[in-house]
Amino acid sequence: MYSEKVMAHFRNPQNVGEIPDASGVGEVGNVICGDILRVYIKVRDNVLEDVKFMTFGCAAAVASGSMTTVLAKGRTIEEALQITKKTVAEALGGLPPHKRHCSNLAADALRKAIEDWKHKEARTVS
Amino acid sequence: MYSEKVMAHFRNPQNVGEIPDASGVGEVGNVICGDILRVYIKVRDNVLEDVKFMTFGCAAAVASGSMTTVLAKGRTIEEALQITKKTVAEALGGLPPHKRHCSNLAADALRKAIEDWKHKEARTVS
Amino acid sequence: MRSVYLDHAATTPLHPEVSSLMGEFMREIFGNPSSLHSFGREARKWMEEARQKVANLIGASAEEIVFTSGGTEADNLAILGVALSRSEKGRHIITSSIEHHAVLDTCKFLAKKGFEVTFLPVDRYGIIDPDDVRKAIRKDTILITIMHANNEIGTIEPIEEIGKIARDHGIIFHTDAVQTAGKIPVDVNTLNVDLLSLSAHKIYGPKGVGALYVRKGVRLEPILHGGGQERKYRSGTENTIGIVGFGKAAEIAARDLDQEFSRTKRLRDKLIRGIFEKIPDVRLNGHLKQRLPHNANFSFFGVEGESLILSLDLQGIAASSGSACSSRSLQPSHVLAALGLPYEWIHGSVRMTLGRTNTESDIDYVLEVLPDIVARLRSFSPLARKLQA
Amino acid sequence: MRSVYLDHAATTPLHPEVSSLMGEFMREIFGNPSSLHSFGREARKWMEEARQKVANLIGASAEEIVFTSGGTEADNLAILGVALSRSEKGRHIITSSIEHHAVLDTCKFLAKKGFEVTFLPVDRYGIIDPDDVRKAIRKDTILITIMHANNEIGTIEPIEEIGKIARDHGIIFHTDAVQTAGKIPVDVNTLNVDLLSLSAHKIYGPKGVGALYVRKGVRLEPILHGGGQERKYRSGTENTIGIVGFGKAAEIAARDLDQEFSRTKRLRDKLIRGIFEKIPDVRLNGHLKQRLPHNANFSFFGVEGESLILSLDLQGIAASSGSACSSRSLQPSHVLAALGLPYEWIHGSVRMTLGRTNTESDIDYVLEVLPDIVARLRSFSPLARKLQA
Ligand SMILES: Cc1ncc(COP(=O)(O)O)c(C=O)c1O
Ligand SMILES: Cc1ncc(COP(=O)(O)O)c(C=O)c1O
Repeated sequence: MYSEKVMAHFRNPQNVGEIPDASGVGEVGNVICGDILRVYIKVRDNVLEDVKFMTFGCAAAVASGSMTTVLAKGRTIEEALQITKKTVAEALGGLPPHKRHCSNLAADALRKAIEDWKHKEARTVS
Repeated sequence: MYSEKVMAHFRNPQNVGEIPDASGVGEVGNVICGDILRVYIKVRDNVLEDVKFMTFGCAAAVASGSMTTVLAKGRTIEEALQITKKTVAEALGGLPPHKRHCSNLAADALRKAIEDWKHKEARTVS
Repeated sequence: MRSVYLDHAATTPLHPEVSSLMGEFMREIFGNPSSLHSFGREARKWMEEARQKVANLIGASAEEIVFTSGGTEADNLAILGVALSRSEKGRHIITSSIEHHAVLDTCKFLAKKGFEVTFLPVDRYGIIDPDDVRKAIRKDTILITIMHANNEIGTIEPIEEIGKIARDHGIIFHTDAVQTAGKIPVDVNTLNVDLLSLSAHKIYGPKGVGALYVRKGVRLEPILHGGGQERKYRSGTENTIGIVGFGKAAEIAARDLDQEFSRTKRLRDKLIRGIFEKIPDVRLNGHLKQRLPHNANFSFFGVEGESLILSLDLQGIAASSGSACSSRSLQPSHVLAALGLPYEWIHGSVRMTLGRTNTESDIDYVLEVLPDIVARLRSFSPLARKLQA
Repeated sequence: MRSVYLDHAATTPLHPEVSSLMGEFMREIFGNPSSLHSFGREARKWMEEARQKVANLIGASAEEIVFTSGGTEADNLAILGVALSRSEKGRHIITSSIEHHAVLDTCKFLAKKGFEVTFLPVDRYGIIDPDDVRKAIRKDTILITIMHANNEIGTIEPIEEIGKIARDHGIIFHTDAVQTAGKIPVDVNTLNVDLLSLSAHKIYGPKGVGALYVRKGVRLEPILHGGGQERKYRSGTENTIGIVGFGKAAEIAARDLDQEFSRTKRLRDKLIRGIFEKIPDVRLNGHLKQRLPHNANFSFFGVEGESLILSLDLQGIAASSGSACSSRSLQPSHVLAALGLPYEWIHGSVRMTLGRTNTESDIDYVLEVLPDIVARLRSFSPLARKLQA
């Protein structure tokens, strides 16, 4: 069902955990559909110095969380905003059709985390 | 499907053929349902001296024709009239349910042959 | 005693490669293909390989194959599935009067439920005129279902032409290819069909497994509800052992098609010639040329079919008949009736269908034994006497 | 790596006696049971022997057994067959909210076609109250269909009592015994049922074959139309290899029932005890006592089921889950939802079902491996953190 890459990331997910002093946090999904994914980012000089995720979700959710953090870490905010569900799915060697939508949440969570950071920044600046 | 006895009579039917100078002939069945059975009798002194049959029909028809002639031969008219479909089926060790009606025609043909004979007798006598 | 099987249209033995693969599979793999774990994934892998092989046999792609419990279910799914999904668009169905009961009785069921069904006639060889199809089409026609070749008389229908007509009118077209796939070339694109039924046990695969080809884009309501297997077209845990056997059988059928075609045709032609030489008052039912290579269907005047079948059986020869007595319903063959054959001839019909199990000497044996059997049965047949008179 | 199969409710491997009989049969016998000749008669003989064995398993007589392509078709035939034959009498059906999809989705299909269906609730252990059945009965109720035991949580329903109520009201009663036959005693007379579904692959027989018990005198319309096999209840050439395997499996299941009951129950209880000892925040779903002997169904808070299943799979352990992600429809288990379980717990459910393949050391292995898996998944679960907070 799952590609080799998905299983590799599921077996050994990268960047799991929380960032206690995160610059931004984004959460998507809900407990009814059964996938929740939270992304933490640490931003310095417009660069994602650190990215971590936590998930309650299936293998696809775990793998897409892992892949997204790998893709995002070290990138500029602008670069990170280019990461989409499609980018993540492709980097994972594809996802089963019925898993494409609800389990591939990490790119959305990342975007939310960036928004959260921007929001906070705006408040700090003003 | 068929009992041993049915198959024995089918393999080796008794009293097949015509009686050229028959005292009576009875035919039942029709070509649409696919079973035709004709019984010839030779009557002397109220006794069925000879009984023969011809059939276009399935194994059940052949066997019931054969068994009926065996049961009837040498009997008085009164005795022969006691022979029913049921008698024949029982003597054959039973017939498959769906074959009981249309393929077990010989007792009826025998009765018709006897009626034919009676009819002729009546005409001869009168 | 010699044993000669001449009933390959009724069913076939497993090809040795099929039984050996099924044996291997059933001892080693048992997972439920719907299960996530390795047992399930392994079973699914085998099943998907089989699906590809079945697809290859008919020029389809694997996603277009829906496995069923046999040809009967495939026919039911095609017809009821279209009827359920398109009843809003119309309630008229076109079929022929010589379809297999799986099609015929399903159409009759729908006729009782408010659908209208046109049963097209055939000519005396069993051929359906595409023009009749064209004329039967109405605004509310939702389905045309015409068999590829008939199971009793082997007549091959002009499916390609009928398919074109259906397509021109935007009507879904189903064909029952249970008797043709693996025997003559079958390609869903050449034939212009949207739905096509298959059955494994006619091509040296197991009984109880078949498939419906469903062209991409054709909508169909399921007839079995439940777990949503087979992409929701057909619920129920899959007959994995059977499916694996079906796949192998399809692969072999495709591989050996040409060779088996010529081989059975040569033997069949020898059988027909021999019977006509040795037995009087016989006719060959069906078309002489537009015919499956392995099918012969005779009528022996004055002889009842079941008696003939059982007499042959006593000599070790297996054949079948369209006589009423040979069927549980006690109805004579609707196919032979549709040809306009008189009842005497219908009841005296015998179908001999050749296949892999047959050799030249099988045919010699039949030609040696059959004339005496026919003569014996005629000797006490009131009908045969009539003919002689 | 060790391989531990804990998904016997999904499917079971063939019993060696079953595969060896199927192997023998499939190499030697191939006739179509409908054929008149010796090939056909021989196949029929085997099939009828199997029918008797299946009948014996449930205290029925052979003529009351209709072979189908599995439990799903048996359920569909029961429900649609009654609906089709009794729709003039009424259009109300009573079922439960925890039926297998083969029952549930068939009832929902009928609901779309103008029938009314009452889906009875269950208590938090999954038990249906017979009083609820009684109260739901209406003048136009034509069918009650309640499963014997649930496939996910193993809860055994009070079928005997419900059967009495149905009988008192002259309503046809169907039970899905796919999960119970061969596992706990099943007798159609004790249970007061008119129709009962079986599936071979849950009792170490092949997938793709099942049966519907139809009590003498109960009328039923067929759902597959065609050649009129199975006394017209179910058309289609019979899956003879599968049926022969089913017969053998039924025979063995009856023979070994008591022994397997105790053996699996002992192992299952050890598993439950061990898990509760070693893992925090876990619950057992279903009833503690009124439960199939081989079923355990846990929920691990904060852990998503599919991840758990795949993690177990990586350690060679096969289990299943009621989580949405483990199903193609992405719907979480309707059974666990009907128990009133919160979604967090539903998504964290794991079903482990024991059977012949399991030994004591299998359980030890699971108890060794599972705690770490749960801990690992919880380590990055936002829900688990919540619980700890
Ligand atoms: C033309 C045709 N259609 C359908 C069927 C039914 O297929 P099955 O025997 O797999 O149910 C058969 C064979 O019996 C057939 O010959
Ligand atoms: C309770 C129940 N009913 C019906 C079925 C369906 O039976 P089958 O898998 O043979 O289609 C199953 C198993 O999947 C089941 O557990």
